[in-house]
Amino acid sequence: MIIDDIKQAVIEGDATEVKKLVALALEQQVPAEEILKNGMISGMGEVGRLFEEGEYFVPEMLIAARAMQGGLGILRPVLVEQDVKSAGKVVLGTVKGDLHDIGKNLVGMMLEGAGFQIVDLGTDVSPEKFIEAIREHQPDIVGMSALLTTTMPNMDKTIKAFNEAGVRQSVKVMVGGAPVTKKYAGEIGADGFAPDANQATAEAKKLLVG
Amino acid sequence: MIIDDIKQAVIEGDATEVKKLVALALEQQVPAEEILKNGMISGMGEVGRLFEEGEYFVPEMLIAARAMQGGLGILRPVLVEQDVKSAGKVVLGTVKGDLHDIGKNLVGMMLEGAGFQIVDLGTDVSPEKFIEAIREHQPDIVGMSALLTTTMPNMDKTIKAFNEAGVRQSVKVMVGGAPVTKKYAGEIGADGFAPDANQATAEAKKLLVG
Amino acid sequence: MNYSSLAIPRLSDFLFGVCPRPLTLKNGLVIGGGQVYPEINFTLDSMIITAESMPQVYEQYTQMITGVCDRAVELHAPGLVVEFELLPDLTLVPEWGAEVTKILRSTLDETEAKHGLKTGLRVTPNDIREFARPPLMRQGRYVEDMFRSFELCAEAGADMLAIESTGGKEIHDEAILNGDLPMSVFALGVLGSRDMAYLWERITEISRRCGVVPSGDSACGFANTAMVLAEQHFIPRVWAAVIRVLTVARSLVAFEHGAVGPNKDCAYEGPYIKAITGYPIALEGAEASVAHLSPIGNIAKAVPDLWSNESVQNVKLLGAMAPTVSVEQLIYATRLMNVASARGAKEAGMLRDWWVESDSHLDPQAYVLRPDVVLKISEEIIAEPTPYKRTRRSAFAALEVLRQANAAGELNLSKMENRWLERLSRAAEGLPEDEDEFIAGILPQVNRKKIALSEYGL
Amino acid sequence: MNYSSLAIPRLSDFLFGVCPRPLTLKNGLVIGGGQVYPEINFTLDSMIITAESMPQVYEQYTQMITGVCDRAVELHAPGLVVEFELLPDLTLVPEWGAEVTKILRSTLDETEAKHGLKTGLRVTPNDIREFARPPLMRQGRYVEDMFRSFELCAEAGADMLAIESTGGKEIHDEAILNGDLPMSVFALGVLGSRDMAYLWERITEISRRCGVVPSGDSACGFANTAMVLAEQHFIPRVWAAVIRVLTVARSLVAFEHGAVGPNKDCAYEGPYIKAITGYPIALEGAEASVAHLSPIGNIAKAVPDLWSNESVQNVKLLGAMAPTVSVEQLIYATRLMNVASARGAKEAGMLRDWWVESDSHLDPQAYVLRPDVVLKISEEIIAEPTPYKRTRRSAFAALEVLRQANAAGELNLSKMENRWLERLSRAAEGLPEDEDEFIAGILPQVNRKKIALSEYGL
Ligand code: B12
Ligand code: B12
Ligand code: SF4
Ligand code: SF4
Ligand SMILES: [Zn+2]
Ligand SMILES: [Zn+2]
Ligand SMILES: [Zn+2]
Repeated sequence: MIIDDIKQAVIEGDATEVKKLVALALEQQVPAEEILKNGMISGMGEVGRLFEEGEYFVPEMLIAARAMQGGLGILRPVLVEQDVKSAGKVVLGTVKGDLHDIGKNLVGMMLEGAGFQIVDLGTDVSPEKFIEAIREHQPDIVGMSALLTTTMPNMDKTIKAFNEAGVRQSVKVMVGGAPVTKKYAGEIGADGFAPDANQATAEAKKLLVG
Repeated sequence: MIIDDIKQAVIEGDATEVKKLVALALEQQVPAEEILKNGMISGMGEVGRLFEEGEYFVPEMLIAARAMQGGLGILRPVLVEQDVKSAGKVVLGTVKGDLHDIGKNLVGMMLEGAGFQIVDLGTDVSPEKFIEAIREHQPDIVGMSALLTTTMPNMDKTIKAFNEAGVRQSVKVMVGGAPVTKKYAGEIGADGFAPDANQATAEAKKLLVG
Repeated sequence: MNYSSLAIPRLSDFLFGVCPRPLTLKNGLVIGGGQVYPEINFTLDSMIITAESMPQVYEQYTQMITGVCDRAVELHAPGLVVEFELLPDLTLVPEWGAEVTKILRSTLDETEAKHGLKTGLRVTPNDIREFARPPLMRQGRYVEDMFRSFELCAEAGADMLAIESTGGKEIHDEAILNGDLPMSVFALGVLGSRDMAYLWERITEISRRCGVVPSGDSACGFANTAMVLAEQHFIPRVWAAVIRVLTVARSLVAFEHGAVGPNKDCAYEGPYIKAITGYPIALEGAEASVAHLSPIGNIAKAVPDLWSNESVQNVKLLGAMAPTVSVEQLIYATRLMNVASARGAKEAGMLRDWWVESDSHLDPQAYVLRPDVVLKISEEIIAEPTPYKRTRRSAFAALEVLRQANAAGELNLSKMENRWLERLSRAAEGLPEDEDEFIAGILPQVNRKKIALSEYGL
Repeated sequence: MNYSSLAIPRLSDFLFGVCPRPLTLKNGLVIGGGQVYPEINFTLDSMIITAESMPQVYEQYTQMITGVCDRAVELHAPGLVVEFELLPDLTLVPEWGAEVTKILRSTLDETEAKHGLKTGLRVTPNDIREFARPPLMRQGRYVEDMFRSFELCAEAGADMLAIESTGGKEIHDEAILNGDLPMSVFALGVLGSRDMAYLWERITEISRRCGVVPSGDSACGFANTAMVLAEQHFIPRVWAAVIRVLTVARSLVAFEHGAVGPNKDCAYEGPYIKAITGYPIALEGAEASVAHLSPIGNIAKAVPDLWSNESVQNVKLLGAMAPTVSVEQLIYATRLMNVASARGAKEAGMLRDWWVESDSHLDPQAYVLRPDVVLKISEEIIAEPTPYKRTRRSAFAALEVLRQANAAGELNLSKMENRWLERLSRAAEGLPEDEDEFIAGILPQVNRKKIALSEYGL
């Protein structure tokens, strides 16, 4: 079946093939939502599994992710037309004073693979910039990353600023990064925490259900 | 002068001599307060100095402390009569669930040497027992010790119980023990903290001034 | 069983990782059979243990054991022993300790099944008898709950049982602070030794019944307390060194009543136990500074069969959670040992001697752990027939060794320490040979409010 | 200065604690002159750095340095180096970093005056140029503040200045994650090397002017990032191993522009630097797992002159505050080294080889740190004249060594790792010899949003 072929092409990271097959599938009237879920996201899910089992590294995942992006480029207009919802929208950023971003980027990549839409604000993101992004993008989740013991407290500050700006209720807040613990996340009133990128995806899904 | 002799006898830990000299001094109409402050407490102060400089160990201090106790036995009735105040009264105890007491005992010994009156509740002391002791002994300070990460939170509980029982305002609370930090002391609303027995004395004095 | 000759008489055979009586766990892991394995121990960070917080307690232990096992696999550890030292509350309610034991067991089993890592689990209930004041050593609910804790933990999956028992300690703390040698001898050679006989009969019986290993005890409540106090300059170092040696006869009693090792990590009297009994021992040093600072961080590496971190709480460090960090450190430490011993006994002996050399001149507490000193004093100790006589002889032997070392410039004792060496020597000379005479002489000085002598058959 | 032959050509001279060009600090402490000293590094626990919190910041550093110095005295350390790595905020406001430097300096001076402990202070401002995006490497306020931080810290009492510079890193992170060897070579052999030349001219100039030592740099932002990612299974270990070797030419540039060591602790390319330049190096391993886990905890001990913990935050552990615990661990580690080398070069060599043996077969990242491999590859590297050519040659040499080790069964690479070894080898073959040709070929693939090429003279 063409859906299975798309899935396989994503797994193999063959962007050209994915694009070709997605176009063909649309021609064949396969619903966009099915192409997305059972083809591409399912492919990325398999990639995630291979990664967890040590069969893939991040470079392989990135190639697969790019292949998926290629397909998405073709699919997106149709998705919007058919009003298919993404798994959710996540605004991501590393907090103020902190330039570490590899962990955050990996989290973003994994979330994207799981069908989330990502708005990446980069590093050294002030509370104001986060608030602006919430107002502009209306995300379901805000994800904050911090790698320094001296910037981690900015997570607390940022959440407090959300409260003051009156945007706290409109989003779930998820935090992570090397010095961050579940306990700390609880103390500052974050909704979610994950120790690594794989669990970040699971946590994000949980947040949107709960 | 006889006061200097008393001081010296305390330093040397000669209990018989201290008792003899204190009795003699009283006969000579030396004010009890002077015997206490310039003789005995000053002697223990010197012992403390020798200890800090590595010239004395605790065994030597204990002998000196016992010599001082001997003198105090004779002096105490007169002190009460003359209404001389002790440096302050301290109720000490190791919190519930915790049996470590060496650190607490050393703190008590040092405080005693500095002229404080000590009521030692022992180990495994529940909030209720602390409250009872406050009501009974009306101390200036309550000192709590904890050596386990899993009993340290009982300091917090005990202070909360003081609040509920309405006795919190009547005492200063000082905490210590291996897992306790100044930061933690601040978080639970204790008034004082010290990392070791020497500094505990300084801290106790500060609490009664401030 | 009464030891009367050394199981390891020759210095050249007194090495890390090997002993005459190695121990084989059910899964085939051999302790003391050639390799030194890490023994990791971890504990809760600040939290209260109650029925309500039990889910978090279990979650914490799950997190710790998972982090530790993952890292051990990652670093290709050839074997791993985990020690679970029950906190008082987990012994007071034996079911809680057993539940944690189950959690640890299942993760260890999974790791072994999935990655082939051979593991062992030592479980150490807390000696809660002290919760009664004065402690009730042989009766009452604390005694019952403590033994129930042993049973439940054995059933829940422990491979080995241990304890850090405290018989006699109720009067020993003061003896330490008073610099009171006869009282220390009484606490260890009379009270502690009698309690050990009582206790270890029972632990061995439970172990047999449940098919687990009765491993060993530790006199840390005596000698490590002294070490920590010496580290803070509260008591003289020579005094702490003497107390260390005074504990040997007492800890040996466990082996005379069924213990078969590995002796406990925090028992720095372990080298003596190994020399005398030939059973394997755990020990700890530099990597255990997370739990207590010490002057014996390297010399402790001379002859262990398991190498431990003592204990670390579950806090986040920059690199990882502290238990994970700790196991990594232990794995590297044991790698070095195992590489050296793989080259041969001569090489292992060289490494041992460098460790010994690096600490032994700097502190009398290190000096009495020198393998040659251990053999010499051990021989003297077992020449005596009873715990009291052995303990008395330990005092003589330790003091003699320290005086000689000092005179020979092998140790550089301060004036203050020298004064104490003399003072303790004089006190030792006053110890009568006859135990009854000794007891009769000391009883009047014993603080009866602190101790129930009848609990020791006195 | 352009290195073209090895300062340490023979394996038997390639040891810990000694080097051809030892460094003597003002107070007489000699680094690389026979002994290995601990280098301790500590940082703040969770807190915000602002003008208001500065009193607490100073208090924290006072507490940390006091704890560390007290413990070093207590354990009779023969010498002690302290590294103060400025956090970004302490560099962004150079006065704050200078104030902390003063605090550290005065406690070190007191300790030296009172106890005779010889100490040294290394101060490492943060490379804050990245706060501009894309980073501005040679202009703007971040550059100015960074250099002012160097000056103020030197005036405030630093003995040595260092940095962990990041030129080229803005595109290297992605290269790591993409497994993109040519891009990594571009970042290190072209961008990073050019930036190092620019930077170290200035650091050396400041150091001369202020009478302090321009010590060294670290490519940790490249290779340690890769190591941490490999540890988490994000990238192949062979790839991280290759990146390690790719950093050598870049870090060497500092020494060609005035640095004289000790090279930074976290620079695991240090052994290469030592072999080539003969200057002393710091390194870190098992005791640095508090800061990052690693597969090279023992082999890193092979040839250091200072032995470090990388960094630990000021949290309370059961034994003491973490910095105090860390310094105790480092002191024990260096005691062993110094005892072995006091016995002779042969003994030091044996200990070195055991450490090497214990890690080198288990991970390609350890394998490329084998002293014999280091000498072999270093020789190849300096046979080339320019940073680009050296970096390119590093790739060939490292891959060749790994292929041979794998073929000989010295390394046991998984199927996945093998696939990557091949893939990287193919990519390396595509690197042209001519630098201009290489640059022309790679520029179209460079993400211009992330990097301002003009800042590198391109
Ligand atoms: C790589 C690295 C760097 C690189 C950063 C590259 C980059 N673009 O990010 C460079 C070299 C630039 C760097 C610089 C510095 N660093 Co740095 N760095 C590291 C290092 C080695 C690894 C971090 C990393 O990328 N890990 C790999 C990723 C995949 O893991 P991760 O970040 O933890 O992310 C995972 C999870 O945490 C989680 N996660 C992360 N974010 C989020 C967010 C959400 C929402 C969720 C759910 C999950 C989640 O998922 C991720 C994937 O599994 C760490 C060491 C360590 N032990 O972590 C030090 C470390 C963080 N750095 C440290 C320091 C001190 C610095 C510097 C100040 C150094 C200096 N003195 O010059 C500067 C500061 C720069 C700045 N202003 O921020 C210290 C921090 C000490 C402290 N006080 O807190 C550390 C701990 C190193 C150490 N041991 O001392 N660093
Ligand atoms: C001696 C000791 C014991 C002795 C206690 C003897 C006694 N009568 O107190 C014995 C053997 C009984 C013992 C038992 C246990 N212990 Co214990 N013990 C220690 C040890 C080695 C030293 C403590 C000590 O006496 N230090 C010397 C004194 C002078 O120092 P200090 O107590 O810190 O006190 C000073 C300051 O803190 C301060 N201070 C103290 N109190 C106060 C109060 C005030 C008001 C102020 C201002 C200052 C202050 O001044 C003091 C003098 O300078 C510590 C190790 C350590 N690193 O601390 C472990 C330690 C505390 N014990 C530990 C454990 C686990 C136990 C047991 C549970 C063991 C077991 N599994 O069986 C049991 C629990 C007993 C119980 N229910 O409480 C752990 C705690 C781990 C954790 N999770 O928190 C530690 C940290 C050991 C370790 N590294 O693992 N222990
Ligand atoms: S002193 Fe140390 S080793 Fe002994 S019981 Fe307490 S914790 Fe265990
Ligand atoms: S990666 Fe480690 S060593 Fe490098 S800059 Fe960051 S903290 Fe310093
Ligand atoms: Zn222990
Ligand atoms: Zn570094
Ligand atoms: Zn460093």
